[in-house]
Amino acid sequence: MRTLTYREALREAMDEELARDENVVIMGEEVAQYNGAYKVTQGLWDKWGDKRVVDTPISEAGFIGMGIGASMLGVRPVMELMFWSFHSVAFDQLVNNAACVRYMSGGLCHCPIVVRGPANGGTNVGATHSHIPEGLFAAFPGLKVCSPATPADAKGLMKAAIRDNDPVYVMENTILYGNTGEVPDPADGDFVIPLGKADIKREGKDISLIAHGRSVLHCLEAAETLKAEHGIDAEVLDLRSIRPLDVDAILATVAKTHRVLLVDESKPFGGVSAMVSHLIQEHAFDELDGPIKRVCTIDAPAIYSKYIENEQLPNPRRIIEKALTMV
Amino acid sequence: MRTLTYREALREAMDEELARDENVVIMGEEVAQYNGAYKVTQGLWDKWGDKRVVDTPISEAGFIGMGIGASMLGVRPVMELMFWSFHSVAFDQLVNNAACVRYMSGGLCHCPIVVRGPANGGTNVGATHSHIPEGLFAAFPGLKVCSPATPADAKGLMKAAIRDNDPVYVMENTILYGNTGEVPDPADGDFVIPLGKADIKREGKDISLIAHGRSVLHCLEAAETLKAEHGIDAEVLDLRSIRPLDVDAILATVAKTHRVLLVDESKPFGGVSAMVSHLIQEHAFDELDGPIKRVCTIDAPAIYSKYIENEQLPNPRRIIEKALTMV
Amino acid sequence: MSDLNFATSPINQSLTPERKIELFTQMVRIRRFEQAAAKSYAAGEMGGFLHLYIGQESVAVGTISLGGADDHYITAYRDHGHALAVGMGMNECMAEMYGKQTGCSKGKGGSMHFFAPDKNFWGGHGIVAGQTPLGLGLAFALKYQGKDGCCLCYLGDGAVNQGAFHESLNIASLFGIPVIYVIENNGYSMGTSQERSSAYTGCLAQRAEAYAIEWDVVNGSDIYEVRAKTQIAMDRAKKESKPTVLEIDTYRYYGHSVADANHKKYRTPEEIQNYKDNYDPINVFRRKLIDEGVLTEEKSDEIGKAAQEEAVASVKFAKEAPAPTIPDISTDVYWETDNNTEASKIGHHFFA
Amino acid sequence: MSDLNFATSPINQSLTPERKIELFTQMVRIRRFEQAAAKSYAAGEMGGFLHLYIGQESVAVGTISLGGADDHYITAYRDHGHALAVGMGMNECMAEMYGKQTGCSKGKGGSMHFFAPDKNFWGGHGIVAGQTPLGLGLAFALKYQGKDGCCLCYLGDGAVNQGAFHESLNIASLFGIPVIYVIENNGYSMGTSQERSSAYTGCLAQRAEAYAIEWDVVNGSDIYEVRAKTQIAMDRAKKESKPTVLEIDTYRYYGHSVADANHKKYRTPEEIQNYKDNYDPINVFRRKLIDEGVLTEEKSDEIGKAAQEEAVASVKFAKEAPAPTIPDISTDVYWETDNNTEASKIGHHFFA
Ligand SMILES: Cc1ncc(C[n+]2csc(CCOP(=O)(O)OP(=O)(O)O)c2C)c(N)n1
Ligand SMILES: Cc1ncc(C[n+]2csc(CCOP(=O)(O)OP(=O)(O)O)c2C)c(N)n1
Ligand SMILES: [Mg+2]
Ligand SMILES: [Mg+2]
Repeated sequence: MRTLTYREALREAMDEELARDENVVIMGEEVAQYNGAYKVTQGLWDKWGDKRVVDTPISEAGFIGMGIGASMLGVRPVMELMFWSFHSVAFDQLVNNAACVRYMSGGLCHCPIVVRGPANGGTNVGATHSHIPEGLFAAFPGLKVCSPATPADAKGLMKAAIRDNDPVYVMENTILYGNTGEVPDPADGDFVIPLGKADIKREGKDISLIAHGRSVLHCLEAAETLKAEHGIDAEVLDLRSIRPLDVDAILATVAKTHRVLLVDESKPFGGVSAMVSHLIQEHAFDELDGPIKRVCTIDAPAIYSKYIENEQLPNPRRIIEKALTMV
Repeated sequence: MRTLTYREALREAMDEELARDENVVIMGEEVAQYNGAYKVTQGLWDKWGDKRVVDTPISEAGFIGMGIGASMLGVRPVMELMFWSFHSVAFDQLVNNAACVRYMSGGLCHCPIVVRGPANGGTNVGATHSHIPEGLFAAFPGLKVCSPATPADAKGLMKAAIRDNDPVYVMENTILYGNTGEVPDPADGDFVIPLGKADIKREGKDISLIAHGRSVLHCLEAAETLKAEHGIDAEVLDLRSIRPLDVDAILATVAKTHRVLLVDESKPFGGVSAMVSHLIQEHAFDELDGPIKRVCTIDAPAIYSKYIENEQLPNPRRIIEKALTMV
Repeated sequence: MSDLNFATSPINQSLTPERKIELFTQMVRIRRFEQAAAKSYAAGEMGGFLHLYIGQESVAVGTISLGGADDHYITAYRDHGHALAVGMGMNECMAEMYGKQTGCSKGKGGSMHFFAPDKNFWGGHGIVAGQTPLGLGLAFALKYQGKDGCCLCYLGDGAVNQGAFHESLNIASLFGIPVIYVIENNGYSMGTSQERSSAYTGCLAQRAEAYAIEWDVVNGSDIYEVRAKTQIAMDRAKKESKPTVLEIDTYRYYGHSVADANHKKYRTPEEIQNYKDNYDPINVFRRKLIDEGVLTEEKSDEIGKAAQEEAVASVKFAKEAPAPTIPDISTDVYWETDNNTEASKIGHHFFA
Repeated sequence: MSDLNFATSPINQSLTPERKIELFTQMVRIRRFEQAAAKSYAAGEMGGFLHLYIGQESVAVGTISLGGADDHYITAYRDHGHALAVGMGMNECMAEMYGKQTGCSKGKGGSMHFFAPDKNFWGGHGIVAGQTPLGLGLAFALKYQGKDGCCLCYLGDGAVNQGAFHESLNIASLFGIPVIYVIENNGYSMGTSQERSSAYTGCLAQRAEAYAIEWDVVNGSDIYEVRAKTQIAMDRAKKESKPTVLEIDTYRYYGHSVADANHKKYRTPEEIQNYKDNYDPINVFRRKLIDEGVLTEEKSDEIGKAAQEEAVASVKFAKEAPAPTIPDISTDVYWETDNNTEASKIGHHFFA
């Protein structure tokens, strides 16, 4: 199969959906003429022109709200936040207008909007630029959230997100943009990965490592070491989609391994992992051989120093150390 | 002991701190001349004047940010959000500037600011005005969050919050403002309740009901019925402070009753309760006789209809029903 | 206030007597509807807030009277006037305030959240100025889809101090978006007068100037003026694809919401009385129509009576309507689950 | 650009030759410091972003040169110039970019987050315009505490389109806050020219007008003009407790950040060269000082060489400095826990 980078996979998804539906419009800061701060939208403005690929001023509340308003009339905006961290200046639009307008209207409106961009630490850009808001937004009923870890998932989930008739927030990762992976050829048919379906990225029987986004890759790396050096056979479940959430897949892996380590780039108070932990103990209490553990980002604002930021984040070493305390 | 309303208790706390420290300044929409949308600041402008009690325009990002900036120079703003729900338009200031500026400066700054206001459902004001953001803000290291349930706690925690040298977000409740309770007389000494100390509001041995804010009162009411009608002796632990969190008190009640029902006005994905659930199963796994359960707000934006909103929220009936499935 | 006679401007001269009566009737209906709602609210029959539009009727009726098939509307929480002006029925509106299943938003939105997308009305929004980027987006969509329409986006005098409004102005001008921001300046944001909430030189609309946006100030007590000046803005939106900011001076007789008992403290009873006596948009229009020979005192009374009866009937309708049930809490969250699509069957959308 | 000779304005005439040399030296030091940083960055020795101030040195140096004991400063992420201008040392700044313990923010903030409260410098802020309400607050505090000072709050030309800035303008005017917003207009926000990001008539500072705030446009290539016009604003702040918006026209030679490889696509090389040749603030000032007989070519070269050596030494200092350790991650989160107070011992402040 052909390989693409994660970045190219996202771009291909947008390009295909631009072709498929004339209501799809790409918007955001520097997405058009500059080709995107991280080059995800490279070439799309050249190909699709001013109408379909639109540069916006630095006014996230204004332009995200504009996208939400346009979506109520059937436009399907795919909006880039240069960093998902900039949600902080558009929060009202993101959690009130997008999430609640359908409900408050008794179902008379809906908002087929996608908001996308990178949401990760690890690039030494400091506390305000390194928020990990998957859990934050998944907490709002009315919103959907996904977080792909591989190029194929990036393409498939992005296409599902654009076609979805509810607001979907796609959390990408600057560190993954350059990663390569196999992605089905468009010639072989439309490639869409539905929201709400987790994916076992590695089979195992001794312990379940449950994660999403870049943490999945850390889990896979840790699993190799656990196997090679400790004979521990870890299963790695990639949630992919946070809301809807594949609770069945979570419970299935727990029933298989009886030990759970959640890996979550979020800060420890809350995050996706606190919710998954609660769900597991509630619905699979008797399946657990011991407490559910987590590896999260160390509980402080994101540190800048490149010498230490990777230690603040989940990483294979921290995952292995924690796993070894459990089996 | 004398009794005060929750509203009066908050006001007395602010009044005493205005007297104690000339850097304390009350700010917010309608807090001065109008005496506060919910009359919490009634009379303070008359008594303290324009300098100490300041009306602001409807510009939450602007005035909250202004308060944070002023706090870096030693002013101690106590800022009202007319509803905590309006955090959405000031989110950047609340989670980046207040929470991170100390860290990003390597400890050179700090922000002794209090942001306060009601954070609750139950008053038929619809989805955008009924957010319950305790868990949301507690997720940000650098912030502190508390949520008093009684007049005495309201006064004591507010005074602690104002004296604290870190940003403290006090989550009040419009429905509690009129409740009365005993509050120590100022003549008997300075009454401060430290952040980070939970309070057993009712002793029991069969099940622990853990809650904060108005849910504590629902738990107490449910506990009476559980006792009277079912002979179940429920302990009610009021967290009071969400961050810092009294983990020891939580683990102690679990060790006593071995059964835990968390009651949280938050939406079910996340919230304070998901975190408390994770902490309990992690640190008291062997103490649990069964899964930790929760009663949260039913998972949808807040409904307006007064016929049904109380059913969406935690209430004594829902608590009792859930508790009965557990013992 | 201006001395020009806007009755003679073409857009008003083109009004038939029947249409004039219709506009008058709409204003009267809004007032009677809200008076009935205020009574129900006082009787404890409604929850939440009740923000009355009484005194401002000419703004919604005058502006919306100009709208065509592709013109759209969005406003803040003080939304009853706009709702009736776009053609929503009293029954569904009253039932909404009563929190009933047959309310326009099924009892989920309440007084602040009336919606009728089929009538191009997109709410009813509770966060001050939160609707201003949405209005921009509605107009963006019209332009994107090549429709010959514009969006009228209403906001209050206090709302101009929210950042989202300014971000919207810049984008509207930069992108050439056919949106008209209508500042309904009733002089107060809750208990705060314009002087205490806003820094300005001449007026609030002037903030548009530095964004290269045209603006105007309108005497809201004269529906003819409202129509004449709004028409200019709508022409600009449709023919030039350019935004406008209109500041329409108006007044609310009641408190910020019905719960606002302070409202005679932050303004004098004389001020209120003066407006009622001299600038009430319904009275002003009635007098004009009588002078024009279009309306008689008797006809006016009849209209008032009919509106009153319609309002009373809507209260009855609302009272008798069924309340939502617990399962209703969980619908209208996601389009996909409501429509039972394939996508809705994958994964858990809801949690407990 | 203006023809007036600002060298003769009183605030500049009062400058001693030594002080003039000092200002010149500061500008040169900023440039050399950043050139050294750019080299280290290119060598992969730093993480994150690096936003160079080169081309804009007159703004920070000129404005801050006017500051007294109670004047305070806050800016965005392009903060190296302001940091050195307030008197921070190259070592602590370079070490910060290297992510070292001896950095001004202990390696926790990086290039975007230099702080020196002891020198009245409050950062270094990464969220576009997020610092504008903070600057308002600093100035609020000065007024509240009766200090004879003001706050200079810097922002970019792209930042004027963030709502928080407009909210700040309104409050500043309404409350009479001694804040001066300095728009450092370098013509671009990342790859977007002023024309593509902002709607305006004459200039960006004009947005102040509708808030009844005084404003002015300043030729940033002339440090005398920067000082003369900023002094007027500072006098207004201190004597009248009124805000000002100054738009200082300037230019950045490098890309938005060093990682911005596109920067010759969104503007022509000729445009960059023209600025360097004709408007470079260091060259312009050097020529003036030479004409004035205050500076010689040799002295100028000496200053450049000394600055260069200082910068090189700071790189050495930074490289040799210790990196933070894992326990360092958990300090500087809460004042109370850092100071081991009673309050810090109650409850869990941190989670795992
Ligand atoms: C962001 C936000 N802040 C505060 C409020 C509370 N609030 C609701 S209406 C209002 C006053 C608004 O005044 P104005 O814009 O003049 O509109 P009017 O009520 O006069 O129609 C306030 C402060 C809110 N709903 N949203
Ligand atoms: C809220 C927010 N949106 C976007 C960004 C990304 N960003 C950083 S700087 C910048 C351009 C700012 O341009 P300008 O204000 O002109 O300042 P300059 O870089 O020219 O100094 C952008 C888009 C950000 N940091 N914060
Ligand atoms: Mg008003
Ligand atoms: Mg710029």
